Amino acid sequence: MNEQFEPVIVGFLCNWCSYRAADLAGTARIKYAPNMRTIRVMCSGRVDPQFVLKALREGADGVMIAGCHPGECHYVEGNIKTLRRFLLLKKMLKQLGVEDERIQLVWASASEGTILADAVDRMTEQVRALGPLNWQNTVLGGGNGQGQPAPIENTPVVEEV
Amino acid sequence: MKYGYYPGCSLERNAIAYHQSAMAVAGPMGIEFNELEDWNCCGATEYISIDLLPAYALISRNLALAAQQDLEGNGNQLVAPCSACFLNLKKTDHYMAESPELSEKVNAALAAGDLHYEPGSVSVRHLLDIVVDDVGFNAIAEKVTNPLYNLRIAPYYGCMIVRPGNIKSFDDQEYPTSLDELMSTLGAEVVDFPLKAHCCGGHMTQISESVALELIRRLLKNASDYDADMIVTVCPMCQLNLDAYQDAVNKKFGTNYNIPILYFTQMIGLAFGISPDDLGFGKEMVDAGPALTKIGAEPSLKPKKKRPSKEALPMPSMGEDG
Amino acid sequence: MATTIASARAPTFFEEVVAATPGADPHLELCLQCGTCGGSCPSGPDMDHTPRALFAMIDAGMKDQVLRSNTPWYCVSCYYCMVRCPQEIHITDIMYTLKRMAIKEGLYRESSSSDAYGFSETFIDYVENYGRSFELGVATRYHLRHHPLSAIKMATGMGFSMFVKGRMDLTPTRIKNLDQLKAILGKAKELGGAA
Amino acid sequence: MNKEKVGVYVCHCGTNIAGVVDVEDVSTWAGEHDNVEIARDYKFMCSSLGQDLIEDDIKEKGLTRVVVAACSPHMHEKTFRAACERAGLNPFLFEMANIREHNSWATNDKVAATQKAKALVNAAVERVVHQVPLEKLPVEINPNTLIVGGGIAGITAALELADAGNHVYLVEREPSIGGHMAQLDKTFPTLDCSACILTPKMVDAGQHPNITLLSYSEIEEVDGYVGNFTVTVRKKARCVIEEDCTGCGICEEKCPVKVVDDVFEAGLGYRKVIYRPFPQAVPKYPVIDKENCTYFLRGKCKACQIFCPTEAIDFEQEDEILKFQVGNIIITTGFDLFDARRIPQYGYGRLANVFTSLEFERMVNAAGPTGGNIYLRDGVTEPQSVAIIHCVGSRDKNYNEYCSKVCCMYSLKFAHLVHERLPEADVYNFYIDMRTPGKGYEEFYHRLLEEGTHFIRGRAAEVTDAARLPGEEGKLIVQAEDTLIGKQRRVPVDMVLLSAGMEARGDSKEISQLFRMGCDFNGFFTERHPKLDPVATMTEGIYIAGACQGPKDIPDSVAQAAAAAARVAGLITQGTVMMEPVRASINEEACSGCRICNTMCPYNAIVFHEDRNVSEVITALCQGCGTCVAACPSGIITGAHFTNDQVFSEIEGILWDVRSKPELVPVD
Repeated sequence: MNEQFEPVIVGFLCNWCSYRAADLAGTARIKYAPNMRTIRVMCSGRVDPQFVLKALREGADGVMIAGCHPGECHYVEGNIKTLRRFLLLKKMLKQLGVEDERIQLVWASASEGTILADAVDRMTEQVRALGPLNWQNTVLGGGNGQGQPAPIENTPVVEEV
Repeated sequence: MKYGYYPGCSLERNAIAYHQSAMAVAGPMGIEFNELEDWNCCGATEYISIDLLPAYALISRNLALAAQQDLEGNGNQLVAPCSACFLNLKKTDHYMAESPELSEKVNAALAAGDLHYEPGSVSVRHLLDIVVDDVGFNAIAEKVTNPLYNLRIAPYYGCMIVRPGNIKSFDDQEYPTSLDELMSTLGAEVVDFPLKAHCCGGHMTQISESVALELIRRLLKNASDYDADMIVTVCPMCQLNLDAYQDAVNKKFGTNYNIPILYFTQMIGLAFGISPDDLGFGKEMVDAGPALTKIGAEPSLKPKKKRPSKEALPMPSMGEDG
Repeated sequence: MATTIASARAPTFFEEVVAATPGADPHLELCLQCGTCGGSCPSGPDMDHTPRALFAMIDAGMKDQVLRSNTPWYCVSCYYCMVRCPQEIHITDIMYTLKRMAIKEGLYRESSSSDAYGFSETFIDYVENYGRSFELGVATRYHLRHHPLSAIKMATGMGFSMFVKGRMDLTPTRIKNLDQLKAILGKAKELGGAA
Repeated sequence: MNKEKVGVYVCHCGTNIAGVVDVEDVSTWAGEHDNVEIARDYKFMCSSLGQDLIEDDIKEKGLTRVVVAACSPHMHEKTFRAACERAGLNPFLFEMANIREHNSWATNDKVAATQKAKALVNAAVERVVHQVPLEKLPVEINPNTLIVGGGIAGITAALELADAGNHVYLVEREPSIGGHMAQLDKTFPTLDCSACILTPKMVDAGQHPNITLLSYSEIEEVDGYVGNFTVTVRKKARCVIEEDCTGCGICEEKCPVKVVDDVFEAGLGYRKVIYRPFPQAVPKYPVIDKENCTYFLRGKCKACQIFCPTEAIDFEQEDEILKFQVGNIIITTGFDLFDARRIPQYGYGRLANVFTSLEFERMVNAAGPTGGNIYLRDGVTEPQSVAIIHCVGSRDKNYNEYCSKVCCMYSLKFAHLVHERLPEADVYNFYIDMRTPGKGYEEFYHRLLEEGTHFIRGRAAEVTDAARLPGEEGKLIVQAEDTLIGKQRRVPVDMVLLSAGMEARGDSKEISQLFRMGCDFNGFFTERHPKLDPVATMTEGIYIAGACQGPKDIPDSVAQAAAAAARVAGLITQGTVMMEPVRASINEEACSGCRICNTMCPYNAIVFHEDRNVSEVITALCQGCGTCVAACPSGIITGAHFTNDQVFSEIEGILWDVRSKPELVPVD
């Protein structure tokens, strides 16, 4: 491709709604940015904040978490838990200097291929505009290499109180 | 309650009765109006038909002034008694908010007059809206000293007050009821007026009289079919068309309608016991005098529906739903 | 790919209309041709094409016929069509757009109610020069220009009694800061073009 | 970790994948991965030859893991797992990379697609080496079935299952089964009488030895999972002792209080306060409507009790709570009619002679309030002209955007019935588009054309009593644009029928929560797959049929009901289902007893042992969502097949080309 920056986005899609939405987008031959690489989880509720941090640290420029619409969760309310967790994670990453657009939460039901495709396009553009995320410098400051990023262990705990 | 007040051109003259009565009843209802300093015409339905940007600029000058002059703590609420002005102001504010591009251009124009308007910073309300929603029926009922018993009123909203349809309205956009309720609060007998939100012909009286007179005829006919003693309006244009052209309608269609057309504020004033002279009575072309003489003692037996025959099928219940 | 094609060709009449209509998307493309607008319109019977038909014609690119149509000029801006449209199309706004386009293209005269333009013109003339409208002036001047007979009728008949009732001014009122208004309108015209 | 032998198979899927992704490049590239024993690309991996390829490699090359890069796992995961199993490899040591739906079909950019394919394949390889053998969990299927809703769909499903020898609990909210179909007169397009074809089925359902009919009852609670649901039902007090009641109807006769029947008679008729909705009601026992009963309001009357020959009236009777076990559930809760009051311009409720479709169904029904005569609201006058307005509340973004599917046909039926009963009357149908797809449906439309119905193509704009022109006085005027003429028309008529659309039940959201199944924006329940699995839901063991899934006519509802019953019967005959072993488990040694996971679990599958101060997952109840796994602060809950190290290595793998610090120690 040309020399414009192509961000890499990791997408955690829930097995029941958004992964199928992506399947549908494909089946309907909807064309969208090839920048998102999908990882299937049973429920968006399974997305441990550590997954997101891991992805960002391993070189992803953004992470998308996608699940069923609130009220439509295959596991009753896993997506609600995701939402709470997501908001906290966002706050934390902001403090670490990671822009909001780099982690996004999307609701897409199994019939909403277009919604998911649009979301991927939109996010790709936004992240492209932000440029590459250099975890070492942005978050760990000066890339001193070692050291776990920020107190991730307690994020889930915070969420419950 | 304090509000900014945008009378609009009509209320200065042809709808002077509307202005007078509005001012007369404001006090008793605990309303304080602060007229917008150096307001200009809203362009009615004319300007927008010819040139878009100037039309929006013309209207938004008023909005900008309102935002700027919010000294008396009006909470940036701008009240317009004229439905056309109300709609123009409301729509402009809404569309500017909806389309940043439009807002940008309009503000570029306003800048030429050292003005700026931030969409959404002024909330535009119709006079009827604040009377029924802010003052409220209970407060009004308390003030009623001379109930309008025995007077059959056709409440006429006209079109613009509850439109354009893509913007939230304070009353039902198809079949509003707030004026009905207000009139019965005043003790009047309210006609379920089918054409209550239909058009009075607007500027058609000027452009194509035949079209306009037909629209006016429909309203007058419907009102008289329902034995209304009078039609009560909330808009100067409606009042003008139904009142001033009633004669022309009668000539054209060989009818002899004689239905006074009054403003809702005049009726409120009357029920509050304010002297008709202070309410602009007498300015109407079709004399309201005879109709007003009908006002009398409380009807002994309420005009309740006569029991349906035993064959009759039940009517659907009209609960508060939908 | 599709985009490159789109940008290559000139905008269709349909696209022009949509672009010239203020606010967010007027949804013109959503028309189902159900006729709710034509059925609701108070002056529908007098229109040479119903709004619905007009929309089909716009889509068909029949620019001339559409801009010659009297339909927009008979629109009384009651917005009933807009309230009822099952596809939430901004019908009345589109009518305004068509009027403006007809004027720009000089086609309004062909439509059977070109007077509408004359009235609007006279009306805004006063607004531009005084900041307020002036019924007597508008009426007489407009009627003298467009139907002299009714002008006399006006002055003697209804107009006169209006005057007697103190419901008509003999002189227009002028706003204080007229220069400001003129500057604003001047700038707006110069910026021109629909938003 | 000792080196695994992974086999990677990249599918061309004809040109579906190979047309965009450089499959050869991907497979050769994959071959260089140090855990990969063999990497191949092949035209159609799902073909038997493709599967043989895998099986042979497993046997000959001793593969310990398999990765297939092809379509979506929802398409062929089963297929390839089976292949592995046949070759003696545990199916959970297989992983699929979706390079078709998520890649080759989603872009035209070959370079990017190939790059993405590599990432997805690499992710699968990295992941699969961490996967462990798992065994599917066998679950016993309780042979009993719960069916919720006793309309035509529910009755059909119940009879299908019962006749096959399975026990069914049929729960109905109203005092009688029958649903909307019982209210109808004729059914389109064949015009056979609704009651004639429905009531025999109702009776069968009522008397069937295998059907426990719980009418006037509602579901309170549902626990458990496929094969083992525990259902709690509230059987509302009828105030009638069923054992003693003979259904003679004397109580109904003697009851002095009459109220408008908004349910069965759609508000057009009256019923007593102790009543059966209609004579052929099943069960035959009446109920007392406590809100309106004089005894319950003022403590006296008791007429019914006094006259009851079998002393079956019991004012003190109380609601019963029943609990029972079922293996599967079929939801057939039906629809609500769109409330025409919401469209003021049609005047329903304001203009006496505007009727809804359901009111008209009752009117033309020989057993209805007018004995089958078509009368105006005064109950005596026959209309000379009738307007039928289509799409009321349907195909309108202000109300429901969808088409209700049945209205065109029943509007035609109405037109026919008017012609039949009032040959002199004029009938006008105002429609946007005439939609008559279905066996014999279009022919029925043609028949109505022959019968002389006036069809006006234009959505009615308003119905008014405001006469404008001569001939309109005292009439209802329907104003519309006749779009075929392009002119506005005003049609004066005596009666207006509003063909109101179908809406999801007002409480469908609650129902979907109760049964933990999806419910779309409009409130209709979501099927597992819109085309290939229309009666199953995303929740194992819960099926849907009839109008609760979307607007539907009788034949469609019946077909769906039978399909759902067949699916359930299948499971019952199997006796057990194998459940995915994707389950959570807690390492009790490491558990700190913080109990956070307890609150997380939507299935209450995690119990806390006070004594040992540890939490434990009840495998049978766990559905494997993994929410607890993600929430565990000490990370000691394992989500089988989605363990942290599996996902972490998948992440590393998927980012192979951009990994900032490859040597970074993985967190876990």
